[in-house]
This record gives sequence, structure tokens and C-alpha cells, in this order.
Amino acid sequence: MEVVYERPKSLFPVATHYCPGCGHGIIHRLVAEVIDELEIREKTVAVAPVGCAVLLYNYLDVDCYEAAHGRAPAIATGCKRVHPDLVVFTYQGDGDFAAIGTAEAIHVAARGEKITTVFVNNAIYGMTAGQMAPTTLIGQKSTTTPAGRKPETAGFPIRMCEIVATLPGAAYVARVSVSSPKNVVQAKKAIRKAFETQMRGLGYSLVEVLSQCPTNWHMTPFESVKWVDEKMALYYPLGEFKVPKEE
Amino acid sequence: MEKGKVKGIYEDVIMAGFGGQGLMFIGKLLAYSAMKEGKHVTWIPSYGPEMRGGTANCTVVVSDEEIGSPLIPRPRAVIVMNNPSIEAFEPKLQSDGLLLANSSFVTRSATRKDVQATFIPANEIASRVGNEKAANMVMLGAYVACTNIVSKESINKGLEELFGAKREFLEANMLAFEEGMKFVQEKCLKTK
Amino acid sequence: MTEKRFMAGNEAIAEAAIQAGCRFYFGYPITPQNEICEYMSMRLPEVGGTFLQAESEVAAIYMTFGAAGTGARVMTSSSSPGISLMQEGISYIAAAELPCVIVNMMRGGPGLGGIHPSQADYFQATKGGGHGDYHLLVLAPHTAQEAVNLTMLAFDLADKYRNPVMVLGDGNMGQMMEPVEFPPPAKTEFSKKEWNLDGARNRPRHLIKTLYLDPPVLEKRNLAIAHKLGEAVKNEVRFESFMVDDADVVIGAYGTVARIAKTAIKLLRENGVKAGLLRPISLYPFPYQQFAKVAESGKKILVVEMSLGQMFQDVQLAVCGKTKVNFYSRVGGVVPGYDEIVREVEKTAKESG
Amino acid sequence: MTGKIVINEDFCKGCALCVNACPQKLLKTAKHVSKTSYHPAEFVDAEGKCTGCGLCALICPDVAIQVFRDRKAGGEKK
Repeated sequence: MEVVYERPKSLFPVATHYCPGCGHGIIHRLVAEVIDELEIREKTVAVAPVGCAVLLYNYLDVDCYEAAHGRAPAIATGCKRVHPDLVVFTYQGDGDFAAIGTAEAIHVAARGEKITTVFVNNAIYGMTAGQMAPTTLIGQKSTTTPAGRKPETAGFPIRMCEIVATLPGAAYVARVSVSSPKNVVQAKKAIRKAFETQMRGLGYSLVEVLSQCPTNWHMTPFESVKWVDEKMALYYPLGEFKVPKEE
Repeated sequence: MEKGKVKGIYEDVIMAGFGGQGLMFIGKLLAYSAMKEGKHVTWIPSYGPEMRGGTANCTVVVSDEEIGSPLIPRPRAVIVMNNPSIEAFEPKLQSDGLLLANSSFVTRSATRKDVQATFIPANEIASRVGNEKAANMVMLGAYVACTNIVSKESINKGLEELFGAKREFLEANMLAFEEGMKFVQEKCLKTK
Repeated sequence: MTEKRFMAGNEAIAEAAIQAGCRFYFGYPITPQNEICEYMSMRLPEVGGTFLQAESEVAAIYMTFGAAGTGARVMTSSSSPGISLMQEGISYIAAAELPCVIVNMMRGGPGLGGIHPSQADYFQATKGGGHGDYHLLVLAPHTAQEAVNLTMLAFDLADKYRNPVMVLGDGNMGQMMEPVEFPPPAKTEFSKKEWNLDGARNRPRHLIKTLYLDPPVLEKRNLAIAHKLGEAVKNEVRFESFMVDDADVVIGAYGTVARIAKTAIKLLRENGVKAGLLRPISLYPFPYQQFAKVAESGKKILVVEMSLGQMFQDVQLAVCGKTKVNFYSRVGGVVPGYDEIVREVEKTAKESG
Repeated sequence: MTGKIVINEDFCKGCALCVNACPQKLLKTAKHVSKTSYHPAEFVDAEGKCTGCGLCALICPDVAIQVFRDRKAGGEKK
């Protein structure tokens, strides 16, 4: 029998620090697979966020920056402007991309910066142990919305893809999830398209990945992927919001 | 700096008036022309508490030595082109300092007796030689005639270099400058 | 030397950066340093470089971080409130040991303050500014020509120490026009960095990071940075001693105030008061020994600053009680006139002991 | 037998997402504890039902699963 699936080469052979069932591990793997398939490991620069995925560089074997919270798009911009031939991507969580770094997130797209963002939305602050995120759903409990998020006091969750898709500089915008093998296949396709969009110089590309956080949602991994499908995907519809014109 | 306390070549002047009267420009032109003669120069726009409503001003220092302070609390000379400017800067002049006022806009006479005041109808003179907008150059001509801090030729060359393409203005500006010089020279001759 | 050019300080600094090989500039407009942004937006494309107006000072400093991480010569500039916004990023750049040049044309504060010249960011510039144990190397020119020379030096020091270097001026210096000359460019190729990010081709991947969750490991990092800065303290103290030898009163001042003090000193000497000036050119490292020497020789010291006593503290540290240190300042955008300095020096000279 | 998987117990954290993903129900949570203190996923395929479809590997957050397939049996590389 032949090996039909094994660890991507761009992923260091180490165990991750993520909790059991966490979506980050899947998304890391998909990014690594795309890098391997596109044969761009030697020209890829990753920008890691602050939050659970800050240690991205412990897993991904590419040149890597560790950013300050929310600033990954600015760092990626600085790098890409020096080396337009590199493939530069940011990997950011919901606090990073949709709260503390909203200005950078919007403007990197507005400039049409030729970088890619993998935006992991799990509707909670994981690293700091379960506070409300800008993407926390109405009614969702967190340690700072103990009675559930109320719009009167905590406002409404942000749909970043829909916002970014309105900007002319954004060339590819898609929302995917990693809640099932089928969705994982879709997610990988989107990530690959996003990287290709960048490599073709078409503009900014964003893939929002709905992801589960069993620990801070206080669910089993299986319950958590169901919650992604049944609750998150209702408010955050999956699909492509913008594709490069000639397609 | 105070007269008599500095050896060698040294002059400082504050030029003040409405924004748009071209004071910044004649300040730069003076400094630039002096620089081309190998002198040390500084030019600084109104950028301190002396900036008041209605006046824009700049300070120029020309010296044959390295210049310390580019800001002059008690100037040797002031060029004033409107009423707020004479109010603001006449009191600051050094004793025996040079007050050059554009009488087309400055409607009062000098209040201090210890300064050398000259009132010049700069706009009228500039109109007469073809361009009222060159009133600033009349004032600069008067200043250069009084101080001899740069040569007419350097100003002429400086004008060409700074004006660049707008050559049609060159002649009127140079004429205005010369009229300013003449005005002061004739006045001095009369008083002497 | 090349021909003299008549330039405002802001433009001179921008041109100096370009002549020093800077090809990347990220900034956000704020008075009184906008001419740096504007000049860069005009000049950088001419030399094949990149100018980018960021969405904020926060973004600008991280774009600077990103470009610095590739090993490119990169600069940003701002004025006091904008520099405050940049402090987080400056701390990260210092922690990541990336070379870059940051220009601060100080204006009055705190808060929105004003747009007129000030030196009230001395603490912020020399004592770290952001969080954590680090220092910037800080250079404080007092003329446009010196701004040119120190800006060029700043890039070399940044590379040498892998540390951000700040050129600290004020609104006055940025707006004032003076003749400047640019030395012919010494080099255009810079040594290849061993740590930069440009894609892991035929080498192990490089990583630029500042997170060290293990305290002993972070302690080691902190000590390594401190050791490096210790070398800079040994090698990079710069100062000007102006008529100090026979002086009875030595003025301690930097930047714009120092050049005003030079005029005051000329006038004082005409009046028979022997005054001199010890002018720190590098504010970090600070010329502590030079001030100590002045104190030991029994001269009186008058510190003049456009702040409420920031460099004054460093002079007091240096002097260590060996002589009296007087202090005079104007703040909020008011520049002290040479007449005020003359008066204060005369007062100091008359004081007993 | 057309397929099989190998689970790296050093990486597996016992989240059991693969257990739910397997169409043939060939995976379960093991009784034993791994070196890393988890009950890892366990592959039991006594009847040779595994097709090597790889769904378990697709959903595995810890890249702990290696998938094998018999080409001759009509397996196709993805």
C-alpha cells in the first residue's frame, strides 16, 4: 500500500500546543499543504499574530515574523513592499483582525496590498481564556458576557468578509469552515485560491475560517464542530464573496 | 544680535505682513542670495508665539560666521507690510534699528524715536513698474540698499534660480527691487 | 563636498536618509514634520524606493518593522503625539533587534499640545519610551547640516547595533532653512544581513520574534540587549565642547536651544562673562563623564531646555552634587531667546559658590 | 483490505473528531493513555473495511494520521 496522506513538508514534525479539537491545527496544516503544493516554501514569509496562534512559527517551516496584536498586516506590508516577489501572508485571530487591528485589516485591503490573510474566527478570545471577541454571537456566553452577549451593551458581531469585500483593493474574499472533512476540503481550496490571487498580483486576498474552540466554548470537540455548523455559519454564511474578475 | 557686539558681517531681519504678500519669498530670496555669496544664512518662518492673527512672518540671519540663534528676540531690522505687523514688531526693534514699513498698508507712523524709520509706498511703486504683486520686492530692495548685505547681482541671480520657469515675472520683480533700492537711496541723499 | 543647497531641516533629513541608502519610508502626516513625508513621496520613487502613507502612526511603525526585518534601510518620522502612538512598535523593534531610523520633530505636549517646538520628549526618547528594558540610540542635531550628518550616521549605527536609532529634533529645526551639503555617498551596497527574512532559500528559515515565555530565557535576551547597548555607551558618546575650557559658567543644552545658547555665549563674552556650552549630540548614550568633568573643575552649570527639567536630571546624575546645577526652561512651544539665556547665565555667574 | 491508517500517538490529543468522521466506524477512543497523557484515537479494522478515504486525516487537528491505500484496488490519489 502506498501513503496517500502524510504530514506536509512545510510543517515541522512536532506536536502543537493547541487544545484537543482546536481548529488551528487543521488550518495550519492546510496552509502548509498549500505552500507545499504551490512549491513556494522558499519564497513564503508568514506573519504570526498575537493570541493562540502566536506560536505558528513553531509549526510552520518558513521565514516568519511574530507581530504585535493587530499589526500583522502592517508588518506584512513592510515586508512585501521590500520584496514584491515573496509570498507574504498573515495568520490572524478574531481579536487581532476584527478588534485591535481593524484599522490595519481594512487598510491593507483598501490598498490592495498583495498579501493574503488567513483569518481564524472562533468567536472567542482563546489565549486570554474565553472573553468576548468582536465576532462573539448574540447570546453567546463568554467570561466578559457571562449572561450572553447583549447588543444593547456589547454591540453586534462583525462580519469582516462582507466589509472587506466592498473594498476595490480586495481581490479574493471567502469564508470557509473546518467543521467537517467536506468543509476542510473547501477551506483548502479557498486558501489555495487566496495564495494564487496574491501570486498573480491581483490584490489583497482574505480567507475567513470559522473554527471551533471547544475549551472556551465549554463543549466537546464534536459538540463544537456542530455548533460551528448550526450557529456560527448562520450568522457568518460560508462562500466566496469576491473572486478575481477574469474567473 | 545687538549692534556693536558682533564683529564682521552680521545682519538679522524680521519680515512681517499678511499671508500672500510674499514675505516668506523675499526672506528666502535674501537668504539664498547671501548663501550664494558664501555667507552663513538661516531662514525661519513664523513659528513661535510671535505668530498672531493677521501676520505671517519670517526671520533671516546673514553672517560670515556660523549662526547661533536663528530666532531674534530683538531684531536689527524689521520689514512690516501691514498694521498688525508694525504693532507686533516695532517695539522689538533694537535701538537705532531699521524699520521699513510699506505705507500702502501701514497707516500709522513710527512711535519710537530711537529707530530709523522709512515708509515706502511699495504697492504704488510696484504698480508703476508693472506688477503690484512685486511690492515685496520693493521692500527687499529698500532693505538691501540700507544694509548692503548682498549685492543686487546676487538677488538678480537668486530670483532667476528660485523663479525658474516663471520668467515673465522676473523682469517686473527685478525692476521693483531696483525701485525699492532707489527710493531709499534718494531719500538718504535728501536727508544728507 | 558637493554644492550647497538651501533646505529646510525636514527636507534635509529626508534627503540625507536617501543618500544614506534608505529606500523605504512609512509615515503618517503630523505637523511639524510633514515636509519629511512630502519630500519622501516625491524623492523615493525617483530612486526606485517606496513611500507609503500609512493609516496611522501605529501602522507606520509596524510597516517599518516589516521592512526592517528584511534587512532594508528604512525610516519613519513623526512628531510627539505620533511618536507616542509608535511606542509599542518601537519596543517591538528594539526587542527584535531590527535596525531602523525614527525621526521625532518634537512639538509641545502633553496631549495634543501645540505645533510649536519643544524638547519635552527627552524622557520618552532616551529612557526607552515603550515598555520593557531597552534604549534607543538618540542623536540630537542643532543645525540643518548636522541633521544631515547625524541622519546618515543614524543608519550606520542602526545597522551596527541592530537597534532603532532616533534623530531627535524639534519643529524649529524642521522648518528652518539653512545651507546644507551632502557628502558624496560612500557606499550603496550594504553588507548582507545574517538574520533577515527574504524567503528560506537554501538556508534554514529565519524567525523574528519577541515572545519568550520562559523567564530565564527572556532574562538572557534582556541581558544580551543590555550588553549590546553597553557597547554603544562605550563607543558612541558624542558631544560638542564650545568655549568650555576657560568658562566659569557652562550651559548644558542640546538641539535648537544649544545653538541659541551659542549666540548668548558670544554676547556674554562681550560683556566679560566667561560662558561656554557642553552640548550633548548623542542623548543616549549621554555624555555623563563630560558633565562630571565640568563639575569637578569647579565650573557652574546652567541647563537650558524646552522641557520642565528632563535632560536636567541626567546632568544632575552626572554631576552627582559636585557643583550646583541651575535650570532654565521655556515650554509649551515657547523658544527661549538668547537674551533670556544671557540673563540666566549672568544670574548663575553672580551666585556664590 | 484497500486502506489503512497509522496514528501517531505522540501527536494525537484524543479529540475524537476522527472517530466521528470515519464512515466505516473504524476509530474509537483508546482505553490506554498515551505518553502525552491523552486517550488517543485507536484504529481497529479486523474486517479490513478501511478504504483509505482519508476523512479522518482531513479533520485531524494534530496531523497525527498517516493514510495508506492499495492503488490496485482502485484507490485514487487525491
